[in-house]
Amino acid sequence: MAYIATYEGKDYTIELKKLSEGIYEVTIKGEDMEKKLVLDVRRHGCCVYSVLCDAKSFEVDVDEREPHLYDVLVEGEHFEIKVMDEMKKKLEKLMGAEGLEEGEIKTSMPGKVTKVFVKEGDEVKKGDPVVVLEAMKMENEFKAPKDGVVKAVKVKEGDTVNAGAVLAVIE
Amino acid sequence: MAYIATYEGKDYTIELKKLSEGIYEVTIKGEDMEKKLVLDVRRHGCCVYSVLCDAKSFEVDVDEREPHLYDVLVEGEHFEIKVMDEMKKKLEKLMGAEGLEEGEIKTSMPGKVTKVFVKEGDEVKKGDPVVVLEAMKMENEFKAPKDGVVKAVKVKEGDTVNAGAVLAVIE
Amino acid sequence: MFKKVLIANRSEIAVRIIRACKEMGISTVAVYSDVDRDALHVRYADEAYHIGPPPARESYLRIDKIIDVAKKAGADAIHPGYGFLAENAEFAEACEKAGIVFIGPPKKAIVEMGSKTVARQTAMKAGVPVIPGTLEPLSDEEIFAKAKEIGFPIMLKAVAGGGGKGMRLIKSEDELESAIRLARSEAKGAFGDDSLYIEKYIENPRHVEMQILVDTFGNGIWLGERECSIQRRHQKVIEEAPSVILDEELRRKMGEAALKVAFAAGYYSAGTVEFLVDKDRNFYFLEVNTRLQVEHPVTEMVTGIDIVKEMISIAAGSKLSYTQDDVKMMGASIEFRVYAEDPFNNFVPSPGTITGLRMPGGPGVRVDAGVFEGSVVPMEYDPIIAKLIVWGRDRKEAVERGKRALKEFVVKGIKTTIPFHKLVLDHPAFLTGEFDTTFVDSVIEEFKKTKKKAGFDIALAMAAIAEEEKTPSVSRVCPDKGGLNPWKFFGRRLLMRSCWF
Amino acid sequence: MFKKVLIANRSEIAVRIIRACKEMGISTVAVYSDVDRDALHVRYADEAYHIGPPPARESYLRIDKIIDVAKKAGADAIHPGYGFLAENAEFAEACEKAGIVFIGPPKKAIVEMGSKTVARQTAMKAGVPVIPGTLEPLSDEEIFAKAKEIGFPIMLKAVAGGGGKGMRLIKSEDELESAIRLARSEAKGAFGDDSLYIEKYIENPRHVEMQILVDTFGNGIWLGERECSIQRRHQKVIEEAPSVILDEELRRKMGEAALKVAFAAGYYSAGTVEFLVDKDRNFYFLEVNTRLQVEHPVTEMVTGIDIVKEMISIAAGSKLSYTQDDVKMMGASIEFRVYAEDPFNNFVPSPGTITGLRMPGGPGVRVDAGVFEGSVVPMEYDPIIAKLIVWGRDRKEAVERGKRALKEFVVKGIKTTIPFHKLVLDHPAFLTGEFDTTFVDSVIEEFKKTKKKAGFDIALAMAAIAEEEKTPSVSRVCPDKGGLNPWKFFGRRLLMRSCWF
Repeated sequence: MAYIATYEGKDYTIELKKLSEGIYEVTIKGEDMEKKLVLDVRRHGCCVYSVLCDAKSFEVDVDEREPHLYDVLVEGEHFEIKVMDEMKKKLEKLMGAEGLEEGEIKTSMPGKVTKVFVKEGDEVKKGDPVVVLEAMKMENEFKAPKDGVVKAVKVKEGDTVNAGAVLAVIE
Repeated sequence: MAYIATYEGKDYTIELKKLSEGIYEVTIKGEDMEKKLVLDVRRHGCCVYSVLCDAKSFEVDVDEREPHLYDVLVEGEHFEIKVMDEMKKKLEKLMGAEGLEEGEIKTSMPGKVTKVFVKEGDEVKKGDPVVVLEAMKMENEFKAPKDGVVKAVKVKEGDTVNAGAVLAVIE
Repeated sequence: MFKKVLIANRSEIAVRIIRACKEMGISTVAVYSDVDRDALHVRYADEAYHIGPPPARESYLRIDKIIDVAKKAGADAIHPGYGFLAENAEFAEACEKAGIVFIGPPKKAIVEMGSKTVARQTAMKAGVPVIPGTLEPLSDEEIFAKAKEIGFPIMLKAVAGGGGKGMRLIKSEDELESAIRLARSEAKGAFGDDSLYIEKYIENPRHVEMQILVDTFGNGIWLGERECSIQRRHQKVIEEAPSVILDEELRRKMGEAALKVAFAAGYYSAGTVEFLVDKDRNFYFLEVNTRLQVEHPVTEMVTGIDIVKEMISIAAGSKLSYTQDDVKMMGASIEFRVYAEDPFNNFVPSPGTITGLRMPGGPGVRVDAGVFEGSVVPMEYDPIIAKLIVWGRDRKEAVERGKRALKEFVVKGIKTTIPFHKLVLDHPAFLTGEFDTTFVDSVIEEFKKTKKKAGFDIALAMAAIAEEEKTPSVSRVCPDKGGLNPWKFFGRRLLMRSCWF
Repeated sequence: MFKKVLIANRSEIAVRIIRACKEMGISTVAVYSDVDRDALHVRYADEAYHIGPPPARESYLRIDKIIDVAKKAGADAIHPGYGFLAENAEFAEACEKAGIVFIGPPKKAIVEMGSKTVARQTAMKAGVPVIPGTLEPLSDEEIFAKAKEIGFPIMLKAVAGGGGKGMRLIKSEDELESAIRLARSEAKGAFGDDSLYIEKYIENPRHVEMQILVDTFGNGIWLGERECSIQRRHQKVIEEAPSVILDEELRRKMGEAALKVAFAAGYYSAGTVEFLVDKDRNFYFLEVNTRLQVEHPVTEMVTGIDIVKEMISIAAGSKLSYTQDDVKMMGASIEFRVYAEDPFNNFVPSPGTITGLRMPGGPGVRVDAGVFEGSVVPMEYDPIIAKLIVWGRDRKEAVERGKRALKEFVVKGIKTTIPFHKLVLDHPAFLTGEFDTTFVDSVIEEFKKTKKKAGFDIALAMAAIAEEEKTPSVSRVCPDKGGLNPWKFFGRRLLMRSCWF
């Protein structure tokens, strides 16, 4: 089957042909690369693979963090790769991918909300403090990304939030 | 629920009462013991448990080797325990447990059959060599457990057998 | 010797102390907060008691609760580890009142060494060099007089200061007058207090710390130095022993100076005396850390002395089991702190579940871990989850071994500093030992510039293969769900991702 | 130095050698048989090549195939590990012919030291004591003469003998005549050959081996001794350094004797010289093992010298990087071999799948493993799956650390010798060092008598709880099977055993 893999904004077309159990012929095509590999792939426990490619041996961890989004660790080098089969990818494009809403303040770390500086309707200037999050004894201050009005505050003091959560929206 | 646990031929009646998530009241009754314990049980990954009992902390591995047969490792001490609920146990008793057929020659190790000394119908004396099994560079000779006639030879040279396999039957 | 020791801590250091106790035949008592019921230290200890909700001030910092547990469990001593209550004199006192031995220095030494001023005075009285200058507020006239006395360059500092505010480097006398005026005004504005003091300016200083062990009979030994030059957010990430800038002679002098301070302070237990060393290899006393340090293992690796065990023995009233002559430093050791942090995103915390964990092994490798596969790293505490310590015959071998071991070390599900450490070891400046406080940033910057990573083609291919393996088109391979053997079933699941959907 | 080394071995020793190469910046090539495609050494190496079916004679012993792979991969050297081709002179020769360096001693030394007779003669020529006696067949008259020469007690042995047959202890001359008659007749019956020879009888002998390193420039060092007194089926299970019966003086004498033999044999590389030591601490040369030994790590732990790296350097034509003065023995080390065997069932092999694996960590602990969780231990090869090596400041600390580490070491799915090692360490005879060859059996016997094991009540309770957790009555807890995150799903499965049915 053919897949589209996306790494750091670039797309690569990957065709897989299963030659026998665990043996794949892989064709990779992208703007900056064109390659054909034959891989001998063995899975060891959860999500560690022993991969032989032209007798080179690789220890590869492949973990699906979210649907279609993979954390791949090859001999200690980390790659974050999104993979979809061609059909799904086309469909997704047609439907328009869900992007970061402009003005959203998102956290990349989980934590506890220790301070909220604004309420809905407040006017803020770019750089004004909006929310302070604490995790592992470290405080992180989130600032307004632009001048505007606070459209929504999604957290209150004492809340615990996950990584990726939207804290507030500035319009 | 009540269970019958068997360890080295002795039966123990074990009653479990779940007080809350992960907290069990356990009553054990047997010929040589009578005990009531309250356990705080947490499972960590596959089959390792952190158990607190009256503030004592135990690292316990519980692995089901065969249905109802558990390998239990408590702080490095190994126990092989068979557990069934009372009903099943009674049923099993009624039906008669499947035992070792007299005259069966069984192997407790897996291995490769390197020699078979007998064929069906042969007369053998107690102690006569019957089969040689090899594993990990070690040869094990299996002998006739009694005088008799070879009723069946279940393996041939070159066969690979699992632990527990019957090699031959002497009658 | 003690029969039972309570460890008033968590994570790797609690596990470390439990291991020492086990090897000494001492029973161990763990304490845990709500989020730590599943922590490794609870599993490893002989007993474990719940002490409260996740926030440290409601659990690991609750002196009353911890003393209660110790009494209930019949512990005859408490080891505080590092952090939390380790340098809390009130806690040491509470232990004493409860008739429980505090495994650490005497209360008086904690208090006195906890005060910068008293520690400095103690060192001076003991004849140990301190950075020339004052700690007390000075008038303008006094500043002029003192500056001439200690010689330029000097640093002008705000008494109430911190974070560099109100701090000024003065190279000659003619700069002094206006600098004083500006610094006072800045300090006033920032802290509401315009008091200033001065200190000799040390050019290109290196922080070097000396490990000591002192018993209650007046015997003391020094165990050599550690250097901890790589920090992020003023917290250490890599430490090593020995320091590249010390030789036998200077090491002995600093070791003896460290002991002088300790004896003058009435100190016993394990302790660390921090020094600044200038470019001419003059050393100046800075402060005493009255606790077991995170980085104690590098000293253990080069001396073979188990610092935790000695600390426990000293508290139990035993004499030191080594003399200074027994202490031989051999080879080199480096410690890498594995933090639950994202090194490529400003080291922001990365708590969460460890979904995969493979630890390195083989020669010269030690791992002090506080987690296991499946562990949840809570957001409430310090981000340290493990320490990798390597030993080599010399620094070069330790570095090569570190690279090898870091490659074997895999933590999945959360971000860690492991990839950062690899970059550091590959950096030429680390190998020569010539790095400064901007090093961490420059390593990360350089990495971000060099995009090309090895194994990219394999990564792309494997992501696609993983995606293919889970597609329902091959789900026919898992008809047998009736098996009873959990492992078999488990194994099958793992091997047939296709069944996950 | 070499650019690429092929490791003609498997399991833990292949992993050990790969680690050494990685730390030296050398690329590694693994070879594997059908059943070893999933082995750890394949994953760790930079390259891996298939060399045949499971039986060793069709894969790991195939000189032609291994040389072919080395050529194809462009390896400039081959490390044979131990076992397999390690002491095969033909293999050393094949390497030479192919222009590939054999990482080991010269072919001539392998051949000569492989012969008991030549080795003995070499030692005698070098002035190193051997057990007085002969190896050649003697006439009755010669036996009488020789016996008087070396003095009673003597051992009368069959030249064709083995397994104790035809062997007789003679305490005085008057027993000799009838003993010769009986021994000849027994030997004739057993082996069809009545040739006899005699040897001095050594009372309560101890086997002690000396590690040496010799380079191609004529430099040699000894690295101290190892003792391997605990064996099952004449194979070592526990080894330690130093030996309790040696002192500095005897160690130096034996070390120098070992080097004399090596120089006389034109030996270079790492090697081990075996001695018998009698109760009066006289030592006698026995033989030379011309390879890296399984138990080399205990010497590495007490000296800090990486024997594998030195061995590689010597083969690459480098000079030894240590002199005898650099060699300092510090503390004590014990190695525990983890075999896939059932110690409570006559040590029968226990190949199979490792369903669970937790390895020990912390101070003074080294694990050299050849397996991972999920590994299949094949039935075709040696049962060694890992080695646990501990270090302590003295034997007592090493023993206590060993107990602690063995408790942390969990291998599930197959039987291992781990519980056996624990019994040994708890046995008073091991602690005093006074044990003989019957020790293993007596440890197991004693264990079988003392039925009462701690934690039995917990074990019963947990077995019942596990049984309850899997019963369908609680299966309502797993409605959510639609999740996409494999880990989450995986975690949920693990936590809710009830869903397994």
